[in-house]
Amino acid sequence: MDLHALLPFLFPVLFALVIVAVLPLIAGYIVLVERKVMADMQVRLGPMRVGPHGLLQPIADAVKLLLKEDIIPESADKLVFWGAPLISVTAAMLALAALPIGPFFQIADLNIGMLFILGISSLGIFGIVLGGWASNSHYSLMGALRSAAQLVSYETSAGMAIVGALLLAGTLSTRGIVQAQADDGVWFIFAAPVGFFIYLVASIAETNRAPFDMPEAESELVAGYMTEYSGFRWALYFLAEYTNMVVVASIAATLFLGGWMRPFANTRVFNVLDYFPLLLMLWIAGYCWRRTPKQPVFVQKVFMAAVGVLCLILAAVITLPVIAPQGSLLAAAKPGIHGAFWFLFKVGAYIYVFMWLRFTFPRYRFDQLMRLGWQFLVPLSIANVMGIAIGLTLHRQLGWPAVPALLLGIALTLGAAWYLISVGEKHEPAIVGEEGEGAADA
Amino acid sequence: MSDAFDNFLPGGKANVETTVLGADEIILNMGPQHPSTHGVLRVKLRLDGEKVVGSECVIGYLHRGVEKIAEHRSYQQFAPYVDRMDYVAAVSNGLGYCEAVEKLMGVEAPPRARVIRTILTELQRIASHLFWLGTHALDIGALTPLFYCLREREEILKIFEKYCGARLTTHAFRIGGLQYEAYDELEKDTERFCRGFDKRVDEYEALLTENRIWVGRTKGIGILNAADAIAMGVTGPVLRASGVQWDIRKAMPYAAYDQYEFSIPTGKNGDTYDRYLVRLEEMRQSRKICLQAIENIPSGPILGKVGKVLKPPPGEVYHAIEAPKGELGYYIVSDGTTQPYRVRIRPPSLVNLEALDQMIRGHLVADVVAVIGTLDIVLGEVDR
Amino acid sequence: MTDSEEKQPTRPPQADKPGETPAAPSGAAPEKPQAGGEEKPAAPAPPAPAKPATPAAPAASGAVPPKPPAPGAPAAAKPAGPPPPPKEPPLKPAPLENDLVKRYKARFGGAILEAWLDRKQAILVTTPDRLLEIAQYTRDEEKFDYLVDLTAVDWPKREKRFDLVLILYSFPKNERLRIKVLLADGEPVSSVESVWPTANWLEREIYDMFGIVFEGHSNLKRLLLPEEWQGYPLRKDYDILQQDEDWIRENLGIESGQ
Amino acid sequence: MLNEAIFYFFATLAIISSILVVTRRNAVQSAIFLVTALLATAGIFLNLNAEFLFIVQVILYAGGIMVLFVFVIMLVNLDVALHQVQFNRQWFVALIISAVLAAQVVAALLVSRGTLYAVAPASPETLEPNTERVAFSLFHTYMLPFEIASILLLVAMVGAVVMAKKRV
Repeated sequence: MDLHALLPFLFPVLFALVIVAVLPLIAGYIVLVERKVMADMQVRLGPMRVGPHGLLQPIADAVKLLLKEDIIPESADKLVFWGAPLISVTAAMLALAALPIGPFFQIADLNIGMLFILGISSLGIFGIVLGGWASNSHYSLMGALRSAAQLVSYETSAGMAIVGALLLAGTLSTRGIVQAQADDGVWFIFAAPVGFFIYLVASIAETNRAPFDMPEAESELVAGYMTEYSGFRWALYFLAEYTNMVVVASIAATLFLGGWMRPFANTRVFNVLDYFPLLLMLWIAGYCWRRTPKQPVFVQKVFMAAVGVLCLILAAVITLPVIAPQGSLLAAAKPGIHGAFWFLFKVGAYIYVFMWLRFTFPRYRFDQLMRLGWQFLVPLSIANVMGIAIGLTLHRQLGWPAVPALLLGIALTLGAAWYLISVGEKHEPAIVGEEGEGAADA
Repeated sequence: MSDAFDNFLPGGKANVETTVLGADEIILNMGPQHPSTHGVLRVKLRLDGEKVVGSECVIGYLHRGVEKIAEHRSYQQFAPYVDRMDYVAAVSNGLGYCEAVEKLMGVEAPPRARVIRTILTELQRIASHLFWLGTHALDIGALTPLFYCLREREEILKIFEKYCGARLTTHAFRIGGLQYEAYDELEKDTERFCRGFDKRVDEYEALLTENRIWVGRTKGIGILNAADAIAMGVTGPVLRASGVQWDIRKAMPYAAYDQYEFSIPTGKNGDTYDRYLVRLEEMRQSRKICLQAIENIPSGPILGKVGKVLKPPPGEVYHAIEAPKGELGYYIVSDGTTQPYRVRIRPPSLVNLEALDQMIRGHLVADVVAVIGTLDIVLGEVDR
Repeated sequence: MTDSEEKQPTRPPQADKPGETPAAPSGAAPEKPQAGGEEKPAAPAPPAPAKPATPAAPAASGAVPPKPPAPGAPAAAKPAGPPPPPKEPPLKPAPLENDLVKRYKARFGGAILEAWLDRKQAILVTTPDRLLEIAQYTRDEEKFDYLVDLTAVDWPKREKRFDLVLILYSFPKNERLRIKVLLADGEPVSSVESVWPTANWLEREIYDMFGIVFEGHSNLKRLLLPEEWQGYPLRKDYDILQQDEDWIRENLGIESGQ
Repeated sequence: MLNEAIFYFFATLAIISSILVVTRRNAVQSAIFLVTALLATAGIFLNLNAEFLFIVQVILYAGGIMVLFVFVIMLVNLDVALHQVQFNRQWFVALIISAVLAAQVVAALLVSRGTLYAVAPASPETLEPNTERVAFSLFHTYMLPFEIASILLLVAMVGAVVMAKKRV
C-alpha cells in the first residue's frame, strides 16, 4: 500500500498520541494546582512534601492509584463496572480531537467541529450512569441518576449558548470560529456576554463541579457514582472529569475568548504583549530560584533550580520567534508557539475561575439546581440566541452598524434575564414556604 | 422496604413475587461511616425519590458507659471523663460537672475562680461554635469557611494550652475552683483574640450570610417552631432560633454570668438559617462577655474549701449549665461515700438529635445533611 | 430480663401509704424552701407563685431520709442507702410543703407520697399508677412544659428498687421540679411520651440501661446498646465480667481468662 | 479498500449489537448494546462523508434519547422483566414475517439488478459543506414543512407537560 496515502494521517495520529500520553499528566497537575489554589484561599500551604512545593505530588498520587487494589463489589455487574470508566475517559478524550491548540496544532479540523465536541462529550454521561448503576449501591445510583438529569438539563443551555456564538461565527469549524473572531476583530465574549455567562454556568454544571457537584456531593452521597470505585478505575473517572474540564475550557476559549489569538491581535501597539509569556516565565523562574535556598534537602534544591531553568528554556522558546528576523524559520513558528501559549493560558484562566467558584460557594441543592437550569438558564439561553439573531439581522440585512445592532441584542437579552430573575424571586419563596409548611405538619 | 430498589440493582435478590411498581420508597443508610454525619451517627432514611418520608437514628456506636464508669470513680477521678463527652467543648463539660459537685457538697468556688471559669467557658463556646460553623458550611458545600474557623479556633486552643497544657480535653477546672492559677498573659491573650474576632465573624458573614446559595440551602429548612421545640426538649441555639428567649446563663446564672451584660439572640422562623444567625450572634456575645470579664478579674484564692477526699453528704442535685450545644445537666446522687452513687448526664446533643426526624420530614437528602449540621451534635456526647 | 418483664399488678396507693412513716427529726426546718429550688435571678419569667409554705408537716409526709423510704417495708429501706448523716443543715433534705405540693396533694391525694427539698431543689415522690395523669397535670396546669431529663436510679436493696426521675422545667415560672416515681423491678409504668415527646428517646435509654418497661411507648427498644445486648448495665447488680465470660463461653466455646 | 474495511467493521458491529439488544435479559445491558448499535450506524454515516448525519445520530440518539432510556430503565423495576418469558412461542408468525421481508428484499434486488449501480455514488466533494446543505434544505427549500413539523413537536411537548401536570 502506498505510504503516501497514509501521510495525511501522520500528524493527527501523532497529536493524538501526544494528547493521550500527556493528558493524564496534565490532569494530575491540574489537581495539584487546584489543591494549591484551594490551600492559598484557605490560609494553608497545600501539598508540600513530595518534591519541592509538592511538585511531584501528582506523580506520587498516580503511582499510588495504580498500585491500589482494584476492588469490585461482589454484587456489582462486573462487565459494566469495568467498562463504565473507560466510556467516560474515551468520550472526554475524543472530544479533544477537534480542538485547535494554536493554528497548527489540531488533530482534525472537522467542519462539524463544535457539534462533534458537544456530541462526543455528551456520551460521557453513559460512563457515569452505568458506573453508578453497576456499583450496586444506593449512593452510587442516586449519584448516577442525579448526574444524568443534571447533564441532560445543562447540556441544553450550554448548547444554546454555543449556538449564539456560532451564529456570530457562521461556521461550526473550530478553526473557522477563531478565524471569524480574528476577522471581526472582537472576541465573542464581548459580542455575546450573556452567552458566555450561560456557558460558564452550564459548563460548571456539566463537569459536575461545585457548586453544582450534585452527582458526587461528598457530604450527601459520599462520592456519588464513584463511591464504590477505587484505584485505577477511580483514577480513570478522575481523569475523565479533569479532561472534561479541559474540554469545556477549550470550548469556551475557542468560542468566546478568541481561541489562540493574543489579546488585541490586530493592534500593532499591543505587540508588546508578545513579551508577556517571557515575563510570566521569568517571574516563575525567579520565584523558583528565590525559594531554592529554602528547600530542606539538597535534591530538592537542585529540583527547584531545575524548574527555574526549565522556565527559562520555555521563555527562550517562546520569545525567540518574536525577536527573530522576519522570514526566518523561527519567525514562521511564532503563530504556532504563541497560539499554543495563549490558548493554554486562556484555558488555564477559565479553569482557575472554576476553582475559584468551587472554593467560594456552597453547594446547590438538587431541586434548586434543576430550577436554575430549566427556569432560568434555558429560557435565558433561548433569549440570548434570539437577541444575537436580532442583532445580526439588523446588521447584515438591514445594514445597521455592527456595534449598536449587537448592543441592542445584548440589551434585549439582559432584559429577558432581568425578567426571569424577578419572576424567579416571586416564585421561589412560595416554594420554600410550601416545603416549610410540609415539614411543620409532619 | 427497599426491595423494589434492591432487586433491580444487578446483584439484588430477585424476587418474582414483588410487584411493587417502580422505586417508590427506598431505604438509604446514612452512616455510620458517612462524611457528614459528624461522627458515627447512622440515620436510616426512608426516601421517596430523594424526599425524606421518615427516618430513624441509630446511635450508640460511641457508647462508653460514662455513667457507669462514674459509679466506680471518686468524684475527682471522674472529672476528666466528662471532657470526653462533648470533646469539642470540654471546658463547658468540666464546668457543669464541677459546679454540680460543688452544689452537692454545698461549697462555692471563690470569685476569682468563677470569673476565670467564665472566661474559659465563653472562649470554649466560641471555639465550639466556630467548629460548628466550619463543618456546617462544609456539609453544605462551602469548603473555605472551615479553614478560617479553624484558624480562629486555633488561637483559642492555644490559650487553653497555655492555661492547662491541653487543647482538646482540657480538664481545666477542679471541684471547688480551678486546677491551675491563670497564667500571666491570660488577659492579654484573651483580649487580643477578642479584639480581632469581631472582624473575623464579619468575614464569615461576608462569605455566607448574603450568599444566595447559602440562603437557598438554609432558609425554610428544618423548621422547628417554638411549641415543637419546647415539646421536643431542644435547648441551646436550636431553641433560641425558634424564638424562645431562654438561656440558662440568664435564667439561672452560674459561674459569674450574673455580673456581665450580654443579650440572648433569638430567631424568628426556627429554620437552619436562623440557627446559623443565632450562633454567629452568640459568638459575638461571648466575645463581649470575655472582654467584660478580663477587665476585672478579682484576686484571691482559686480554690474553695474542699478537702482532698470528697464525701458529699447523701442527697442529690441537678445542676445545668448552658453548654454551647444547649442545656448540659448533671444529676448526681450521693450516698455519702467517696464515689457518686449515680451520675446522670443530660446531654444536649442527644435531646436535640431527637428532633431530627421531625425536622427533616418532607425535605430532600441534601437537607438532611444541612439539618444534622445545624443541630450541632457531637456523637461523643450523644452516645456517652 | 425475664423477671422484669412479667407483669406485676400496680400497687394500690393505700398499700404504699403506711410505709412512709420513718420519722426523721422534723425540727430541721427548711431554711428557704422554694418550689423551683434554684435561686431566682432577674429572669424572663415572673416570680413563682409557689411561696415558702409553713412547714406544718401533716402526718402524711414527714421529713424523710435522703432517699425515699421503701414503701411497705421500712426495715428494708435502711440497708440500701447510707445512714443520713446529721451534718451541715443546709444540705439536709427537708420536707417541702408549699402551695405547689398542696395543689398536687389535693388533686392526686395518695399518689403523691411525699415532697422534700434537697439542696434547694424541689422533689416530689409519686407512685407509678397515676403517673400519666400527674404528668398531664404538671404540664398543663403547673406549666412545667419542658421535660429536661428523664432518668432512673437503682436501689437494689429496696423493695421498689427504681427511682424514675423526671426533671422538669417551667418556662413561664423559671422553675425546676423533680418528680420521682418509685418502681419495683418489672413493674410497668406508663410512658409520658404523649405528654412530652422528648421522653421517647429518654425512656428508650432507661429501658436500655435499667430494663424499666414503659407502657404505651411507641417504639420501646434499646437506644444506645445493640439490640442483642444482655442485661441492663446501669443496674447496680450488673456484672460486666459475668457478661464477658458468658459471651466467650457461648460464642467461642472456651473459658474466659479474665 | 480502507473504506470498505471500515464499513464492514461498523456493519458487523451494528448487527452483532442489535442481536445482543434483543437477546440480553438485563435491560440495562440491552440499552448499552443499543447505544453501540447506534454508534456503529453513526460510524457508517461518517464513512459515507455524511458528517452532519453522523453527529446528529450521536447527539440525538446516543447522547440524548439513549440517556433518557437508560434513565427510565433505572427508575422502573427490572425485576419483573428479568423473570418474564423472553421469547414467546409464536415463532411461526415471526418466521412468516421474516420470510416475507426476505422475499421483498430479494425481489427488490432482482428487479433493480440492472439499475442499482447505475447511479454513481456522489463524490465526497459535492457533499462537502455538509451542514450548510442540510441547513439550506431545511430552512430554505423545505421551510414550511419544517416549521409545521416543529410546531407539531411543540404541541406534543406541551401536551405531554399538561398531561403530566394534571396528576400532581
